[in-house]
Amino acid sequence: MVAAALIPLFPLLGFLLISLNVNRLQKYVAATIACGMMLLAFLVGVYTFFTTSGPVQIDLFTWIKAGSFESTFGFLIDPLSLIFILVITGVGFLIHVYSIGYMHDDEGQNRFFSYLNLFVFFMLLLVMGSNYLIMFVGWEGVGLCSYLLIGFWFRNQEYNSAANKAFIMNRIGDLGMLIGIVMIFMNYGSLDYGTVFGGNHNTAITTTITLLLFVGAMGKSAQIPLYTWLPDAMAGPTPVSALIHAATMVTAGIYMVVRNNILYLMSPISMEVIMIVGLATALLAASIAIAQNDIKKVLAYSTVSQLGLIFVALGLGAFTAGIFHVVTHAFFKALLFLGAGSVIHALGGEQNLRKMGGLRKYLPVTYLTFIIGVLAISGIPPFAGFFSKDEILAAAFEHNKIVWALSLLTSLMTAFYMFRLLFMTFFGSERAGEHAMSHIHESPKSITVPLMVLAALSVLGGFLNIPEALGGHHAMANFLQPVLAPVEAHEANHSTEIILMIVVVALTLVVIFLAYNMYVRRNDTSVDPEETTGVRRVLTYKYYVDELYNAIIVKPLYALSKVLDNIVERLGIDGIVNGLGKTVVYGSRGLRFFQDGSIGYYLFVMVVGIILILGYTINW
Amino acid sequence: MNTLFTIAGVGILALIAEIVNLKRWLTLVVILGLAGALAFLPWYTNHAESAPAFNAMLMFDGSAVAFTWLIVIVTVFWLWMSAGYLRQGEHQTDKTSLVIFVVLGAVIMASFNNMAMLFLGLEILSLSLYALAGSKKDSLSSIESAFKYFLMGSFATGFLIFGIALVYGASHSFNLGEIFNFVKDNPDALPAYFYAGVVLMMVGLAFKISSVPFHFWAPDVYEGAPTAITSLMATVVKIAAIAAFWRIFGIIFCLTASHWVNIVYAMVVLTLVIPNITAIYQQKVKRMLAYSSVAHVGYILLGFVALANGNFVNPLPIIFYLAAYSVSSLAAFSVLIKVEENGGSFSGLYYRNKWLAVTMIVALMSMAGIPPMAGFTAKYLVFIAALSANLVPLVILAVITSAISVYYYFRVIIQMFDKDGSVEPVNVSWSIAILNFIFLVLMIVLGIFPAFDLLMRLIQS
Amino acid sequence: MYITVFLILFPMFMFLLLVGMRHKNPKWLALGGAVVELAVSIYAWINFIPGAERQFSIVIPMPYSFGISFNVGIDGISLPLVLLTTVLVPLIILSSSDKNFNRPSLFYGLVLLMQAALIGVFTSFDVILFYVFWELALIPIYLICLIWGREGKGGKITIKFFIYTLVGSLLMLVGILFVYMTGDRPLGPNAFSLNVFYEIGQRMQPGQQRFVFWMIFVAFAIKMPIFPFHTWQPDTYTKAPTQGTMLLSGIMLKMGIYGVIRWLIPVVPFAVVQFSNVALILSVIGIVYASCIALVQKNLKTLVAYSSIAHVGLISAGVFTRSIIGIQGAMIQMFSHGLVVVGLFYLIDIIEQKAGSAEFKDLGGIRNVAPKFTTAFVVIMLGSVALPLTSGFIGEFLLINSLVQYQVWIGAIAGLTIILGAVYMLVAFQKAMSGELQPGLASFTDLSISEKVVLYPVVLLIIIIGVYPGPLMAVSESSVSALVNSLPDLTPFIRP
Amino acid sequence: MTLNFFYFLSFLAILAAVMVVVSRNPIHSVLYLIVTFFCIAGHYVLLNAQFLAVVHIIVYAGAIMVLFLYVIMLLNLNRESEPHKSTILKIMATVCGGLLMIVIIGSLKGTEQLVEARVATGEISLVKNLGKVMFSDFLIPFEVTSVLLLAAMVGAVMLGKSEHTDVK
Amino acid sequence: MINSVPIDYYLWLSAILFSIGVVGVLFRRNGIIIFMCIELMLNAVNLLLVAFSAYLNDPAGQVFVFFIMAVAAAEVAVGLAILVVMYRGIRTIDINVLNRLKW
Repeated sequence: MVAAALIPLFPLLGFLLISLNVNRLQKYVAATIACGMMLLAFLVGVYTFFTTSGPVQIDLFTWIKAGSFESTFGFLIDPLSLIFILVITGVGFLIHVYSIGYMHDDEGQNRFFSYLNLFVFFMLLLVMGSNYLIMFVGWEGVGLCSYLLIGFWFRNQEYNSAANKAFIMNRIGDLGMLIGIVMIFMNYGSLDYGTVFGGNHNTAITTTITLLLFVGAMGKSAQIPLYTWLPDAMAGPTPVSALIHAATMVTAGIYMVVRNNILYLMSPISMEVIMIVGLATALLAASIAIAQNDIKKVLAYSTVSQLGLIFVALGLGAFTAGIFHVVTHAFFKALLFLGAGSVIHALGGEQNLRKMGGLRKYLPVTYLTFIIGVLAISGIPPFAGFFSKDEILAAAFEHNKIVWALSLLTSLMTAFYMFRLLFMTFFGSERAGEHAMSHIHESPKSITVPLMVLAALSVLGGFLNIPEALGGHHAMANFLQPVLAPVEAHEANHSTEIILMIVVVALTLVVIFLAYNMYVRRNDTSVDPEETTGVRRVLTYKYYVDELYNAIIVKPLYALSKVLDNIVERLGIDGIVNGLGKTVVYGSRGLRFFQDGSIGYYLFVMVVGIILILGYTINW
Repeated sequence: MNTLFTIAGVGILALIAEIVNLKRWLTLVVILGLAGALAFLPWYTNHAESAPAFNAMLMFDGSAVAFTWLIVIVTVFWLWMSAGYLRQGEHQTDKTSLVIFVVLGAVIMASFNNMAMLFLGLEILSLSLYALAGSKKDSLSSIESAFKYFLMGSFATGFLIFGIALVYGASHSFNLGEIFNFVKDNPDALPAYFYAGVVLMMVGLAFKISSVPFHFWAPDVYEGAPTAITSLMATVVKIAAIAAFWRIFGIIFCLTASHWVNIVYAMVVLTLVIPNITAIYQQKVKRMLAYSSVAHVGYILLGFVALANGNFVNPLPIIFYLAAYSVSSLAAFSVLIKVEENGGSFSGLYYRNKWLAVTMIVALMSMAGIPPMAGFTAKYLVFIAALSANLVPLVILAVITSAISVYYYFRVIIQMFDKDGSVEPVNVSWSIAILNFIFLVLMIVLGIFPAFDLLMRLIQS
Repeated sequence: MYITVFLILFPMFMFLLLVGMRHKNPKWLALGGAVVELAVSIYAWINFIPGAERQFSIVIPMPYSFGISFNVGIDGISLPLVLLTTVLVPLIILSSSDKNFNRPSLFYGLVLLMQAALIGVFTSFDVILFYVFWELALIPIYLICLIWGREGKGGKITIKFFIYTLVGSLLMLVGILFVYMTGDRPLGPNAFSLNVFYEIGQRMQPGQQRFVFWMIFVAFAIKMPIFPFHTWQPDTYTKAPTQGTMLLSGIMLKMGIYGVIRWLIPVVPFAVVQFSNVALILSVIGIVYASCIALVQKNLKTLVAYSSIAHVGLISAGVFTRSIIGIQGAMIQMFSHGLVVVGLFYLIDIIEQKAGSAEFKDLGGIRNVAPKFTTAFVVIMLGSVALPLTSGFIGEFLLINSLVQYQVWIGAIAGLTIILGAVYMLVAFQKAMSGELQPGLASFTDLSISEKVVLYPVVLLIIIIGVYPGPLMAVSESSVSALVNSLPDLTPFIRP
Repeated sequence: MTLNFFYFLSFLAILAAVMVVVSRNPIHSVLYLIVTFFCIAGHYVLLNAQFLAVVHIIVYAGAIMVLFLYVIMLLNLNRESEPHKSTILKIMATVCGGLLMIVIIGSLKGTEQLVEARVATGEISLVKNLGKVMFSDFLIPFEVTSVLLLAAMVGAVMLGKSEHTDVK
Repeated sequence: MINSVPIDYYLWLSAILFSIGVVGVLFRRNGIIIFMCIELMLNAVNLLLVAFSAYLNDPAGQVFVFFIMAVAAAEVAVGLAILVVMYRGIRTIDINVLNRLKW
């Protein structure tokens, strides 16, 4: 079972090998090392999956010990972590392979692979850690890698700013999480999952803890109010967007909530908060996505929206549905990003949808796989997204009709903007510039093969957890059983569920038709975003949230800092200190004039002194 | 007692040297003579041995012996240091003998047991000093300082003897022991003019120790007098004045302390604050050292107040402070003299003569009270004494002013490392180099191994 | 038992050797001395038996001095700091290997004298001895700043630094003597020893304790420095020669924290309980305040200087929680901060040398030409922002942990350091290192061998301690617990 | 009778003393001071200290004041050329002196009980008695006085001897 | 004979003379007259001592007066020497001219 400890070791090894020899390694060697390590990790993961029965804890060494605080560096292998291990290493491997082609011409390729490997290492730590602190290590580590990779092309200061933004927003979440972790330690005396889950729970404290932990999740999984970094994070190379900002890292928040499902179930308030935040994020992001023209931004907002939807599921207690959607989302969103990357690659870096169109005949493989991805995310049966999304909607329907309605709305908007994306990219007139069109070509094998594999997964992924209504056995739910708290299962009856499915699919098809009508038939792409008005303008400018944050947080912070620096520090504190010094010096300047060199004056002062002294004495 | 005669004899010998042409070896002879005088001085005394002598005119008790040791040793160092000054000009023998008379007066002031001896000792010391201050006759500053010193000194003497007269009138005696007994026997029936006499004596002595507000002469006189004489005033004279002050107020009038201690408080506060602050703006090192010398009186008086207040009759902190201050001060002045001989600018001294600069740095740090130099240990003892008398606010004030003092001391250090300064090297004779090295060692050794116990045994009172 | 004596006296001997004689190569002689010192300290670490006992201790009563003795030893609280000193000093000497100071023997002599004084501070178990070393440490650093600093004539900033810290330490002297005077004033060889001092202090009346607390606290607060006693620091750091800045920030400010742990909390526990909220709040204000100011600095050096204030604020806040976790966190964070800040200042020094300036307006895009330099910068920066698996995280986690346990809100505000720290460091990195290469920086070369020799050990240590802090933490564990457990039971005073 | 004589002498002494201070011509001051000294000598006689009175006149009037006169003449200072201090300073000086007088006189209280304790006879002032005290009890001070005078002489000679160098 | 004059009278007289001396010192700028005023102060003290000596019937007071006289003579010798040297240097004995040394 110790073999499981090797899983994170391989990417770490890869990272070290590449980074220590970053200038010496040939490009293909570095790529081979990186991909090879990922493959090895994946294989060990698969091996572990099939050989493990029940949770296994592997303690490596005592990491931090201070007084009553003790934290081991150890791993916990259980169904939940196994699912994530497989997704991370599996999808990760594919994206590594994809990167070989994608980053082939980049001078920083070796560096890129080392970062990717490092990322996988931290991500594995996150999901495999046997206690909160190790999770936190991974949690911050993936943030670091995300930072490094967003700012990968460091010559562009905008990208660097995006990287900073990502790291800092994540850190805001991390602070909440850190305090949550400390409070866990305070109340349970340990950070070990087992001890904590089996400890004495107090609703009020648990609520605080879970909310604080959720703050961390808000940052990492890009939920309101900390979501704005994710669209900006698209500054990184596309494989990064696929791996980190769609498939794996951003789902860390979901992993964390599911991992702590026992605590969350203790606290209805936290569950409610999660659901509301998730729902709001889902709607907000989906609506923004409709009006975006950057292919990666659309996908980014889509990711935010989907994550929101998953949080709705978690907030409703449908943990399995959440995990299920995470898995399928990893497949199809990775597919979509990689497809988008392929398009961008083909067009020589163009990301603007308004400069695409009609690409299906030039990029057939990309086109086909992309369609699969779009269908999957839109929830068209039998693609993966259908099953997972359906399960969330079913849970919502059961909980609250309004939640269901809003989730459904999100889902429909998803279908709309995804098809908008599809249509604007591959259909209609060819709007790309001549220069781009002259170079256009289908991507190399290393890019298309991962696309195809992911497409296959997007088609088949849904069958992991077919609902009973459709004659399935909830395979994943059963698998996750040991991790989840026992919940009273009061499922809606199957007929209702099937009716709901039909309604959803039908509405989705209507929306797709609408999109087709708008973007293929009417070719509604000519509106310059600068000329938009009303709601559309608000959507194009993302509800002005960035501007709002800038106005209420960033600018005041800098203004305050300037005031502190220039006024409080210089004039105030240092002014007082220097003022004291100056007073003494001026005092000296003044006092020395008492020593004016004249004997008469000296004698005079002496006599006055004597008079005072004598006067004082005789009055005694 | 034989010490006194020996010192007087050495003084007269110095005069005779003019006649017998002994000038070349004069300084050496005088130093040997003083060493001989020390031979007559007991290593330490206890109460039984410290009986008054010569019809109770003198008493070499513990503190007197300690002060005398200090005075003579400091003088020996001073002579070593100032051989050059003494040899200058035409009056080598005169100056030497006057210096010896100063020492004689100082020793009398440390060991008197009768007001007449105090008065005479003080006057011998003062008159010789007046003349010495003006000994550089071609310099107007020197003459001005001599005149200022003389005029103000005699004025202050008037108050001192007025005080002595009043005390005599009240206590019927000039003898310290009798006065002490008189005070002890009539604790409640002392007439008002007795107290007036006490404070007038205090005024007279406060002038000599240059405590604020009777310090005005000090900076001017110190600046104007020949540097070697300035260092004599800052060390030997200061020790003698403090010794006399201690003898009068620490021993004889200590029972009436409640009547005058508040005045000393006020003097301590003023003496800590005013010279320390005034020194900051000084441009001349010599004048700065003058203010610093006045400022140090504040710390010494702080120790004095603490002792008087705490009924703690051991002048150890004061003696140690004086020793530490004298060594540091002599070291600083010895460097100053060399610098004055070489253009008078301290800038870049470190690059011109490393050891001279190092001596100066250590001396200044010692005066600033930075461990592990002697000055720190001295301040430490004073603060301990003051704290044991619950003088916490005064100690805090002293601490703050000594931090202020760092500013002006370190300005000199900064100047010595000035890279743009003069580059002309400063040459130092072997004898002065050895002396400086001894100072250096003393300043550090006194800081690290202060030999408190030894001094304690010496004092034993 | 002679190890401690050796550790203190050997650098002094080297100082005399360097200053007193002529040498062709004072740099290497000094380095040799520092390496010997490092080896001896590691030998001490190996022979150190984990536990609260004082080891390698020796008590020599000073002849003829009231109960002051040369009482030194090493316990769990001293050892990490001794190690920090002995590790950093060779690195600091190495970091100057490309420089040609005038009067090198004096320079390196003073560095070693400083080392002796610092080790003396960390190993003294006699309060007067402690004080003497405390002040002694000030002299060499003052001279270093004065003679080799960047300040023009007058040395105003250096003297401000000196007087500011001196005021503090003199007040501490008053406090120390006050404690001594309230005791029985024995004259034996242990009159000023640590245990006696604790005993007297803990028996004092609350009013007396309050007085002593403020007297001593101010000294440590200035040295650390805690807001609002910090204004000497940024100026001094900017004007001192880089090696001086390293000594100041890397080791010297640990004296203040060490002082609080060893010479304040156990001495006046009641007053500490009473005022720890004040101290904590000042520290926490300092964290936010200094971080904010760091945010708008236009110069890398002042930025790092302010960041140092913020980090130290966190450490002192943790110490004032008086919990094992807080103090242990402080111990490890002191070590880590020493490494990080020395690394950062060295990086800035390299930038200044190669780019001629550390102003952001003159920098940018260094990454393009100096990848190794960038890597070192990134790792050290991550250590500074306390990323897990760097040494900074261990300390900051424990410190925030202790603070949250003390008071959630204080912990939360102190925790802002992990956000604000990231903000200013990343922005600084972005401005200085990323972007297009500034035209003036085309000649910026990557790390030379001599630079690697300094930076790589720092980088490695940051990571090694971050991954496996166990051995280092085990050193101080039992001493810290013994110290915390020896405090009188003050539960009724906590959180009234 | 004695009292009246006392009043007369006192009045004369004070008047002459005031004149010392206010006379413009230094010579006049010297002469007034001599008058004062004579009055004081008269007081000594009243106090039965005849020997002292004689010595006083010899030393002060005969030696010291002559020295003063000699110097004034030597330096040719017998002009009324002294630029006087400003009036305000003079007033302040007088006020200060007055205040000083008040505090001193104010402090001279409580003499009665001490003085009445002894019976005063004139014998102590006889040369014989004074000589006994001087050469027994006060022998050392007497000897030391010789050193004092020697020192004064050396000092005065050193200062007075011209070195044939120009004063800078 | 002497008892017919209360001792207080002598004390007051000497206090008055002393104060006049002090006033003179503060009043005048002429060095030599200031010096004379100091002599006046010393004489006031002498008077005080003699009075005490007479009323206490103790010869020590009078002996002390001898010493004061000796000191006064010595002081005059040194003082006048300084005065002469000073006059040689600055051609005046006005004390207000003496302020090279200040601040």
